[in-house]
Amino acid sequence: MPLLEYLANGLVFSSIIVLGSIGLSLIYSIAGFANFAHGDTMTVGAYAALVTFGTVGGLGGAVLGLPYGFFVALLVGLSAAVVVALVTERFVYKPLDVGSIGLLITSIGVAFVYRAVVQIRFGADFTRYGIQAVRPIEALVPYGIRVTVHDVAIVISAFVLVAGLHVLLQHTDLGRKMRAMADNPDLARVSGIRTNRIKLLAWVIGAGLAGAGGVFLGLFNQLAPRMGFNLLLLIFAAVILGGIGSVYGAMLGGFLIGMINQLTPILSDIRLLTDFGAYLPYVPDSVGITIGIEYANAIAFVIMVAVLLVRPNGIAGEAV
Amino acid sequence: MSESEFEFDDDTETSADNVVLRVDDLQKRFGGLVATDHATFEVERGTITGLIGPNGAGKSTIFNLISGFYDPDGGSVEVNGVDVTGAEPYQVADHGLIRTFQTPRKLEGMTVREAMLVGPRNQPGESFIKLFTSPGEVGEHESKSLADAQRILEEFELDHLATQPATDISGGQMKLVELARAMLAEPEVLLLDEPVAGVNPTLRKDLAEQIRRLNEQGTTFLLIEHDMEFVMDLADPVIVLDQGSVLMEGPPQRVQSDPRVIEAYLGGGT
Amino acid sequence: MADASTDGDVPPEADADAEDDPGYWASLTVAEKGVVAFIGLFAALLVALLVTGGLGPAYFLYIVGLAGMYALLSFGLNAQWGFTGLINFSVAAFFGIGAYGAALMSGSTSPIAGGFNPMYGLVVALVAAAVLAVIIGIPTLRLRADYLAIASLGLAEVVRLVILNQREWTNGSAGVRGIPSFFEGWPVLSTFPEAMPGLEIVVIPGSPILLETSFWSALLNVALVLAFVGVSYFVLKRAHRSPWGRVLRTIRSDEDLARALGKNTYSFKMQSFVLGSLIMALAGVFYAHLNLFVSPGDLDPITTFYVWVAVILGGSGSNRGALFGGVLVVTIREGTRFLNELQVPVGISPVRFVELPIDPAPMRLLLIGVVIILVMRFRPQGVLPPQRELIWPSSVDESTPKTPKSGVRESKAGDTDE
Amino acid sequence: MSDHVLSLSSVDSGYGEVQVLDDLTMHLDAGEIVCLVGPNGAGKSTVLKTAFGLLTPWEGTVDFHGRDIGGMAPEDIVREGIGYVPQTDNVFGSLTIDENLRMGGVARSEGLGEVITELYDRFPILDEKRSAKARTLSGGQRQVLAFARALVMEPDVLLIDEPSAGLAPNTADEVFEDVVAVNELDTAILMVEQNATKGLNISDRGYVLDQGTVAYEGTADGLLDNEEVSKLYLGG
Repeated sequence: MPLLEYLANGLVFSSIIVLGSIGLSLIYSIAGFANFAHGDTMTVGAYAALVTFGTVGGLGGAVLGLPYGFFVALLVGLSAAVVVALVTERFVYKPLDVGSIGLLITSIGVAFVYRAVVQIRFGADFTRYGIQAVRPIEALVPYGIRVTVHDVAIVISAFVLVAGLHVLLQHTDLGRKMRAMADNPDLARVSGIRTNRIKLLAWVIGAGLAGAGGVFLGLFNQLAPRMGFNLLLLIFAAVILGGIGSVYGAMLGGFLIGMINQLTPILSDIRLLTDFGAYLPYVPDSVGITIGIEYANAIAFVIMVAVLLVRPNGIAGEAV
Repeated sequence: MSESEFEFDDDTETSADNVVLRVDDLQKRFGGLVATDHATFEVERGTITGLIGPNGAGKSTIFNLISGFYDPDGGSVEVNGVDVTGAEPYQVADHGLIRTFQTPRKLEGMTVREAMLVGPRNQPGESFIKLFTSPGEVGEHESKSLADAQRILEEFELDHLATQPATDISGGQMKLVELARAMLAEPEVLLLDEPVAGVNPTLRKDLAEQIRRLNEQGTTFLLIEHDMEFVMDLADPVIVLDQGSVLMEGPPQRVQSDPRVIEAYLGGGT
Repeated sequence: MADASTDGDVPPEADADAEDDPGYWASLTVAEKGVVAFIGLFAALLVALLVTGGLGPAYFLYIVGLAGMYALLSFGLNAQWGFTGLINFSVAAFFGIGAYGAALMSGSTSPIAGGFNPMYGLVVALVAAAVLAVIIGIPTLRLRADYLAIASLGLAEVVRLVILNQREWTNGSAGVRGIPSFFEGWPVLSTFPEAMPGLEIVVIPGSPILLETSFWSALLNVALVLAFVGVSYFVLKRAHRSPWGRVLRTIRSDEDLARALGKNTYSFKMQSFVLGSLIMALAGVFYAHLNLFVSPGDLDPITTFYVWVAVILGGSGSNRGALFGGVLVVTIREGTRFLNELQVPVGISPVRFVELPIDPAPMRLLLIGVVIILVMRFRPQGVLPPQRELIWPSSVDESTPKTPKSGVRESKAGDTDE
Repeated sequence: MSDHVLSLSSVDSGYGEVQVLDDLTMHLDAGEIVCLVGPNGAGKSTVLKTAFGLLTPWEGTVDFHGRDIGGMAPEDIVREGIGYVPQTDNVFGSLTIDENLRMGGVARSEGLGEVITELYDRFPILDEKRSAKARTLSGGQRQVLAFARALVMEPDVLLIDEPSAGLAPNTADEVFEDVVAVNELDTAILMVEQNATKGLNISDRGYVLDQGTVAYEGTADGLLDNEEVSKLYLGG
């Protein structure tokens, strides 16, 4: 029964999606638009880590099968994503005089620029960090769970980052200011909150989490210029599922979408539209859709749309 | 209005003849908040009925429920004797009920005249097919609409604004344009949501006169208004809403002197 | 149509202007002048390239065909986003459905049908696109604008995945080959390219321009796309300035207002969505018969964003803007190919290209990205935004007794009818 | 130069390209309540927005305690000692009452707890609902919270935009009483009010604005008694 393994993989993949979706949701509620460059911000983080790891390499000992150098690379990847996002905010979004839809469209242009630059520098092919692959954790194999210590590291890191954000939002003045600004930016300004700083902070946190998510995505799968863009739709699905603009909804949505995505193999025995060819001329009788893993993303989108039909504001559906 | 639009069952219910809008036991909840709590009232044909009540009494919610913008949790709405509970706004409009909004809605990139032309209902030119199968009919109707729009703008003394961009006129003028446009839809009953909120005293008088004039020509009005002077002067009867249900209704003098109303709403100052 | 001169109370300067009859050029806005100048220069450049042999005539016509295709896609998106404000990020899906509908009906390697007259392919493609539009529209058209963007992008991805993975329907990544020309089976036209003699035109001695069979078949393609573009432009122009179009513009500005005035906005949005999707599918049908090969790569989301660039560049809500934007995007797309390539690509369509020293894909991506950012920064309303009062043409003159004292911003006197 | 707390001199201002204020001059003295009345579109709210840095004056000066604050950002003007209560959306609906008040004091370096405690004493209705989300408050209670939020900074001047907008008449009366109570804390108040008569009734002085400039000025009673003003602007 591979179910446990799927669940374990789901947990790992969810961690990455959650890192992406929190940032997307935060930027939506504070900067006020759906940022289509968010996926490519993850790519930037991953490639920055690739370059760093190539330079610092093994660097001393290792934690959870990951050399210290990897954590240096993680920090650099995270920081690179933050820097790139801040530069973009300053020179692209800030001078714009358009509404939220205009910003959305602009962010697509930004996404293309990020991706094009990565592709021009690194080529379109897949690549990996030079980290030795590790064997699944022995103790869990008897239960049918094949996860590596790297996977565990991803989950733990994501958990630490998310818990940190929760403490920040709920128990610090900075977090309250962020919530105030998400609630009513004009009033926040009138109350004396330096809203430009809060907006920058949202970009820092959002892009930082995305950068970290990108680094982990590279570790979980591999790196490619399209990696972030390909994940973007899943992240959007997660954010919408949780209720766009709600950070806690994004966590829940990210968890669900990650799980659903990795649990798709369970569905592979199901055939849709089986034999429907028998009712149509010229169509072979055997035609039908088998839900294979190639439809993992498609299922997430279909679920997203189905949720929107029933609950237009998502599952959580409340601001921050 | 074309006769065919109203061949429903207004013959079967003779008592409905005089009642153009009937709200029966209407309920609406938002989460834990009860916005409309078993509200029941009727609007008689030919009246200007005022709907007043403290802030949060659920006046706008009732408008949204009647006009089809919200679905009620219980109760029913009848327009012209036809049950329109849970119907879409355009279906409610089909039975002769049109509404306006509290904040004037401006149409980007349109002139006032174009914005007016959205008003007439069932224009043949609104059918994509007819644009190609019977362009003559479309053109004829469009000419008629244009002439009607021009006439109504003149009646409202707004014709000098006809070719101004709709985004360039003042909020008060927009309120008048909205009323004028709603008239192009030839409503039997018109719901006005705070028609004079944010309108200066001079335009306020214009609006009152226009409403009275249109009422004399046969349009029934239901209006929400906070300006007591305006509503008490214009409306009869007045319905008082409190906490989502009808506190009382009656002629303005009786409402103004009712102790319950003073307690809940008017206070000592007025 | 300077009816300003018929009006007595215009200020003297305006009268003088009207009497001078400034002519077409002076009546244009700055942006319009720029566009006309650009088109003139561009045409001159193309002619120069053609004459000097820098551009093969068949390839030139292929580019014209592509430009027509992008113009169609831009029209389709303009009918959705420009008219109604629907953010459709599934342009590539409708384009793909059109292309696959045509290919699967007429292509010789089609796993389903194949070998039918392309006219059947056209009909099937349009029906399939309409059905898909309704299926995508039902859940998404009730949503907020940015939700529609995300949902439509997701659903487009579902369509792409199905076409990529359902090999027994679509051949999967192998694509469909052996698609005939659109006029296959038609009298006269089907044999027209072969029947035409090869011509050799010498403008500059030593570099003759050869007009061969490939040229004549490309010419037919251009005629086909011009017909598609012409019909679409006519339909959209009429629709845009009709009461129907007015309701769409009201929805774009304020949907609740349209609802309150008794318009069935969901139905109008659906009509606009289906109409746009049909035009996009038409572009796909044309593409299948231009390229004679379709593959899942044609459904890449990048196509969607090319078209978005065309529409926002041209000016949302403006048909001539969409036309201009479509042409410009092909220039960018093919220009990046062209810049990296010194040899002229030759061959019967599909035109094949030599392997390039630099991958043009990321360059193109970069360029498109930069163009989007620059347009939103410096001219968010696009180059040719709609600017005239849109009222059914025949009604304006007879029903308006007075000449506008001041028209819509940027509009010109007497320009309510072009 | 003068003992005006706040003064606007020959100010032109507006939105984008549209000019609203035209050579407007007015002032506010310590401890006063001054009411701005006039027809819609006369520029009443624009005066407050220009004084508070939400709009930058095109011409002229905005003087606070002898210092030109024209064009300073609102978040800095708050720190100078001016508070602003917008007409609508003037509370953070998804934050608790307590959090709303804390947001009012983000610019305070010390004494936040004490000020908030004082405000709770003064407005018991807020005390009762400390940890309730602000969106659960009624219209009148919201207005009180909005005042209290602005008072956390203990401003010398409070700018209030249409305190009675959208309120039932008796609630509006209560809110006007609160305005007077706030004024008694030594806070000068510049208020815009659509209901001119009620607004002037609680004010010391008033300005009648028309087309972006001052048409009449005087004591509140004087304006109320002025027949011309009453006929043209007060709807009497």
